[in-house]
Amino acid sequence: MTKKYSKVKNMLDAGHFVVCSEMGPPIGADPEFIKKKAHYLKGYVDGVNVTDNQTAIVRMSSIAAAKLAMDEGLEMIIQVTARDRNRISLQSDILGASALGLRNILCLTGDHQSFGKDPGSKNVFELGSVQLIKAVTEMVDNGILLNGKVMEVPPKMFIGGAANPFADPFEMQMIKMQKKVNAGVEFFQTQAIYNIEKFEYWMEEVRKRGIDQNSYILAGILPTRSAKALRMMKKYVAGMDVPDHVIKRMDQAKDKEKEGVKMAVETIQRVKEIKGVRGVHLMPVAWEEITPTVIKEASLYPRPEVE
Amino acid sequence: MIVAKQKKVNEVIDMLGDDFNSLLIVGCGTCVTVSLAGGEREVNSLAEILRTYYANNNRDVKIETETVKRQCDFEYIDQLENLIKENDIILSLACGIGVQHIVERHQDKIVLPGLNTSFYGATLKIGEWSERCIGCGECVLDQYFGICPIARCSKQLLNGPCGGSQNGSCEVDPDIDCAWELIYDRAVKLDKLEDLINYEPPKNWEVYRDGGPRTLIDQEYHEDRKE
Amino acid sequence: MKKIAIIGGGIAGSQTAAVLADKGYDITIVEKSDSIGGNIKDFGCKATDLCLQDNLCLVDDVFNLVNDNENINLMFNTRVNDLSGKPGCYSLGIEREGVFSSIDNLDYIVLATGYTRWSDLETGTPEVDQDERIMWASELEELIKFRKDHEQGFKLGLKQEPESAVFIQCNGSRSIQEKARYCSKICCGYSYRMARVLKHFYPEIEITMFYMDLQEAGYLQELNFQKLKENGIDYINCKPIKVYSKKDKVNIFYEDQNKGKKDSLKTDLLVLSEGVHPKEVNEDWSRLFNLQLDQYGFLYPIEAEEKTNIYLAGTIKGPKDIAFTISDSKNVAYKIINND
Amino acid sequence: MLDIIYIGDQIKSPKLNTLCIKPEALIEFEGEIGNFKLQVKDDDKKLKDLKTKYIVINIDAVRENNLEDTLNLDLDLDQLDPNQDIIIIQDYEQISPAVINKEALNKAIEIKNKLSEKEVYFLYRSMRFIDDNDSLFEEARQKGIIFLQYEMGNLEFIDKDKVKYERDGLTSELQGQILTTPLLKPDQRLKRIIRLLNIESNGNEYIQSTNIYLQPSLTGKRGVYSLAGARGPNAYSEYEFEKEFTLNEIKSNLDNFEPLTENKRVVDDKKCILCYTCYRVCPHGAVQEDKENDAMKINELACYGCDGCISHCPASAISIQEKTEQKASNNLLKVLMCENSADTAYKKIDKGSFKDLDIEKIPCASSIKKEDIFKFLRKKDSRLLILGCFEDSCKHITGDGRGNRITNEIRDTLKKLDLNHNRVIFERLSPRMEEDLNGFLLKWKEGESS
Repeated sequence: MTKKYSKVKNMLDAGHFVVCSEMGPPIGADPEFIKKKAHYLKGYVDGVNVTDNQTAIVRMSSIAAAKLAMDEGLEMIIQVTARDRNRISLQSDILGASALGLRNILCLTGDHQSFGKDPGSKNVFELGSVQLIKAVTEMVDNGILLNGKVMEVPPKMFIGGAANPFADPFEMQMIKMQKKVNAGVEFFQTQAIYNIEKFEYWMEEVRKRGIDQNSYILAGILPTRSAKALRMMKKYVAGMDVPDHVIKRMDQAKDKEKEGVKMAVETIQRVKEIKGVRGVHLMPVAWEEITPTVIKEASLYPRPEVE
Repeated sequence: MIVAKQKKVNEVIDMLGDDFNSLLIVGCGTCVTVSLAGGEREVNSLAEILRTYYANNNRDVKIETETVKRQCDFEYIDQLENLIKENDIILSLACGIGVQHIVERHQDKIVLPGLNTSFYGATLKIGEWSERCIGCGECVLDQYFGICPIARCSKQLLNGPCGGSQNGSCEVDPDIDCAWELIYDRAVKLDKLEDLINYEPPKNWEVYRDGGPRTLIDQEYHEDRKE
Repeated sequence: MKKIAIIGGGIAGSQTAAVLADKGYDITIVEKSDSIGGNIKDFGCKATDLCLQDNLCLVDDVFNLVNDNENINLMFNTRVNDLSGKPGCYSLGIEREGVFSSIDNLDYIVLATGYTRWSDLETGTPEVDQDERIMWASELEELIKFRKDHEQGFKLGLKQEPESAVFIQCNGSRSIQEKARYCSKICCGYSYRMARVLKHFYPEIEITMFYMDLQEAGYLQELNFQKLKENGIDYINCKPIKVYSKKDKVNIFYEDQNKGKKDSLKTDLLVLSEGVHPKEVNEDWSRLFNLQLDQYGFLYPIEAEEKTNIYLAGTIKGPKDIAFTISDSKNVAYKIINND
Repeated sequence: MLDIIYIGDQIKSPKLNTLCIKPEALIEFEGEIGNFKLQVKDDDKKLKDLKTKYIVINIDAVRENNLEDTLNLDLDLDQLDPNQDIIIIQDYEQISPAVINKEALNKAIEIKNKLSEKEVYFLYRSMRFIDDNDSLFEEARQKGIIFLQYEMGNLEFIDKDKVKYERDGLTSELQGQILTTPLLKPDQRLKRIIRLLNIESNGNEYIQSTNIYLQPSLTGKRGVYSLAGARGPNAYSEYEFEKEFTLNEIKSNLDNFEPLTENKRVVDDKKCILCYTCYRVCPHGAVQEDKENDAMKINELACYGCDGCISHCPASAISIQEKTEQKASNNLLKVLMCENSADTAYKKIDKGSFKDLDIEKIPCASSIKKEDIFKFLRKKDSRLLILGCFEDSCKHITGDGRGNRITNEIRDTLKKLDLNHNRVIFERLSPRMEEDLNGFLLKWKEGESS
């Protein structure tokens, strides 16, 4: 079945090197916040992720925020984590998102709530990411809910999943990635890449399994402007691999912002050369305004137009 | 066994309040004795701690102690009938089951919990226990080579590790083993990695307590209940 | 029961006696001073907040046992001056406060007269006697014996509390003089422990240790060179050329063997280690018991001790730390028991 | 009844009735000195029961080649290419024990003797001077072997025959046949033996050796000895002496085993719930399951009387047989002194100033019971001082730590009760610290304490 409703998908299908970005909704109910962010991303990116209570910190609902940004003319990708909702709630939200016109979804298990400000909350994790992908696929492709009920108007979604080249056990992560493909995933966004050698090796394994033939792989890029942030990520962010030489390089840099952009651009240029990588996913944390600069410097601007 | 931990003593004192003159501390001689929280030694220690506290605060409180084999069987609770009646408050050093079982027999008594019931676990070494089962009602250990992803994976994932697994550790705490690393290692050792490729559908939680509080009836002993 | 004379009431003699007395042997300890304990009496525990395993914990039990055991007869202020008889029936001629007598019908004799502390000032004689900042290890030992800072914190009691300290190893061992080419084995560990004690009470103190080679006997074996350095002690491989006593500091000139260059450093406290040296009395034993002396004056282990019924225990045979002395002495006792 | 069963390698032991078993052959183990019972599976997979008075664990450490594609110490000199230099690398990843240092020095000299035309480089992090290593080092230097000291960051393998060495700003590339010294690791079978025999081990899976009471070859368990690689890599340095000592000690005591304590510790089989806490607590491996009585039992000959089991039994099932009840004293100042440290020091001081203290000798700091301490603290203004040993010099191996832990729990509880937690203090002392003890007791009596 061909889907024409997702711009991201259309771009990928057309063979373009896709650029996605990310925005975190506000801790608060201010719609202007979203509009402002949408404004400076407009024209630079093909799709924008909206995080779903990222690192388990309460923020505006990703679907609501995505709708607001979409109205500003952006193509949105809603992130949906299985941490906070059971199967009833998850399916209902996805139906709602589709009804609002949102057309891309990234299905995630979600960071554990112990990372956030509410470690005392009760988690759900009734579904894992693979089961969530499978559930969305069934809803979209066959119009069937998890309980077997058939819908008259199924939702429309381009379905994505996450992949972490730096997580363990390597082989098991590969098996899980394959499971996601089997469950109906159409694109992957990867964890931020600092260890490019390891990423290259991972892509080789991905190609060996033919995963790149059955899904689109977007490489994660995380521009930073301080060695401290890199150290923090290395130490505290689950599944991050930040080699010491990267930290050393940032330490020694005089103009950290410039160096951060340079490092991001270099990574983009390297991953672009790797067979099977079909785009990049930029996720600057607390430095979202740098996205256009990175895209320009990486010669990815202007973005091609697709129907 | 059931692993429990004693409540902080100041919390116990707050819980007991000022409105009583006599207290019975009841220990439980099985699980919580082994998990070093509610056996005879703990009962006696707690009694002495409370006596010291009340003596130093000039309060006259009579404290008695007794430890029974199990507080989850009425027969043992009934052995304490007189003692329970004679005292104003009963402090149970059993898991939550024991506390409620005493309540069920003695509706007019204040029965308080002295322990925080933690989990079903195994002893790793002295003073260290680890959760191994949550009593989900439908065992899946056969599919995961004897390592339960529901009890031991922080996210209860049934289809593989999350992206936070690194160097064999869980993203929640490096001291927690990643259950999926353990499952993977076992699969490799048993040469059964291909068994993990199959998609595992969402679990049926109806048989867990999501289906409401559970009661187990063995029909063999309940001929009269047969329909 | 068989009768045994043990000459020397230090840890070696006492430990041998303790094992044998427990088996019911009739023991006489002949001690030239007025109490048992020997060299070990002078040492204090070096534990800081950690045990540094000087093994002194092990000795008091032994001494108490010896003092209390009715099978052990203690003869103080007594010297041995003669030996007669044959294996299984020896007689020891002794002198006690001018009175001569003998201990007869001895089945076995154990020689355990230990070592003497010895030092050598070949490295540009520092003014040990005049300068309170320069001291022998035994003098520092006296100062740090009462270490736990229950009062107003620990103080060494020098005119000026030290900001730096230097230890020079191998004074009296590894000497160019023919007398003491050997390694005393215990000083490296001993100085290290003292340095740790100083570090404990003066956390800011800078400590440098000059060494020839670090003998890793006993405790140091578990540590190795890398770990020693991790404790904030700087190690320089050489024996200093010259030491000067200056008004503000003690100056030390040296040539670093590893780096091959001359250098100097200043310190507030200079500690000179002392070596383990054979006692002169070993020569008497050699004559009296017909035993071989090695080139330095220690006694060679006796090859046919089960025939001569004369045994050597402890540092009379060469340098040993406390733990090794205790094990060696127990071993001597076991050999005697097994010989019966 | 055998005199000794060797687990691992046999040692020549004339006049003794001995047997040697492989570590993996041991199936079951129980009993105490003079009467250890072992179930062993022989090569035909038949089970048989053995009895022995003593056990000696003599299992070599495992040598692991440090890096692939390099030569190791047991190479045949004829394997060497006579046209290439030799690079010996010691201490890579892990500092080698003295025994390996010695072998490496000997090998270096051998190689230099054979290939005198070629350079022999010896890269090391630490020389282990023990025995005659220093003279070997001297000899090697005189023969022209080039010694280069490095730290882990200064050495880099470029190729299988090339290393980059950096020091004091100078970088040089060495080329030649590379020989690395092996890593010594505990034999994996040792873990199982430690578990089956229930003896203490150190964190590196070797049998504990840092405790001063466990010298030279003793384990925490009476009648069980450990030698060589079972004990740890450094134990090779005095291997010959330790062997001799072990055999002599065993030989000198083959019959009439006496208990080490006056009173027996007994388990009440009605109270015992078989939780194995005592088994896990006992530092001397003196506890075993008594299958006949469905309870644990304490082997009298193995027991050192530390009473750790009594204070730790959660069911209060263990007690001292025929113990005379302590008279309750009204003294507000109480001192519990470990008999192995503080009490030994106390014997040496003038007790005049301490007549008014209630001083009680205890077998080990681990024997203190929360229950008893709070009973004492019920008296207002009462204060308690607990004196235990330093770590590594506790006769009961882990007793000091347990004592300290129980004290901390008590202090914690006192804090939570808003009572002065400084009423209970734990201090470490050694038998040699009589002056410290004197000063400390005076200070404590005054009422000011750390």
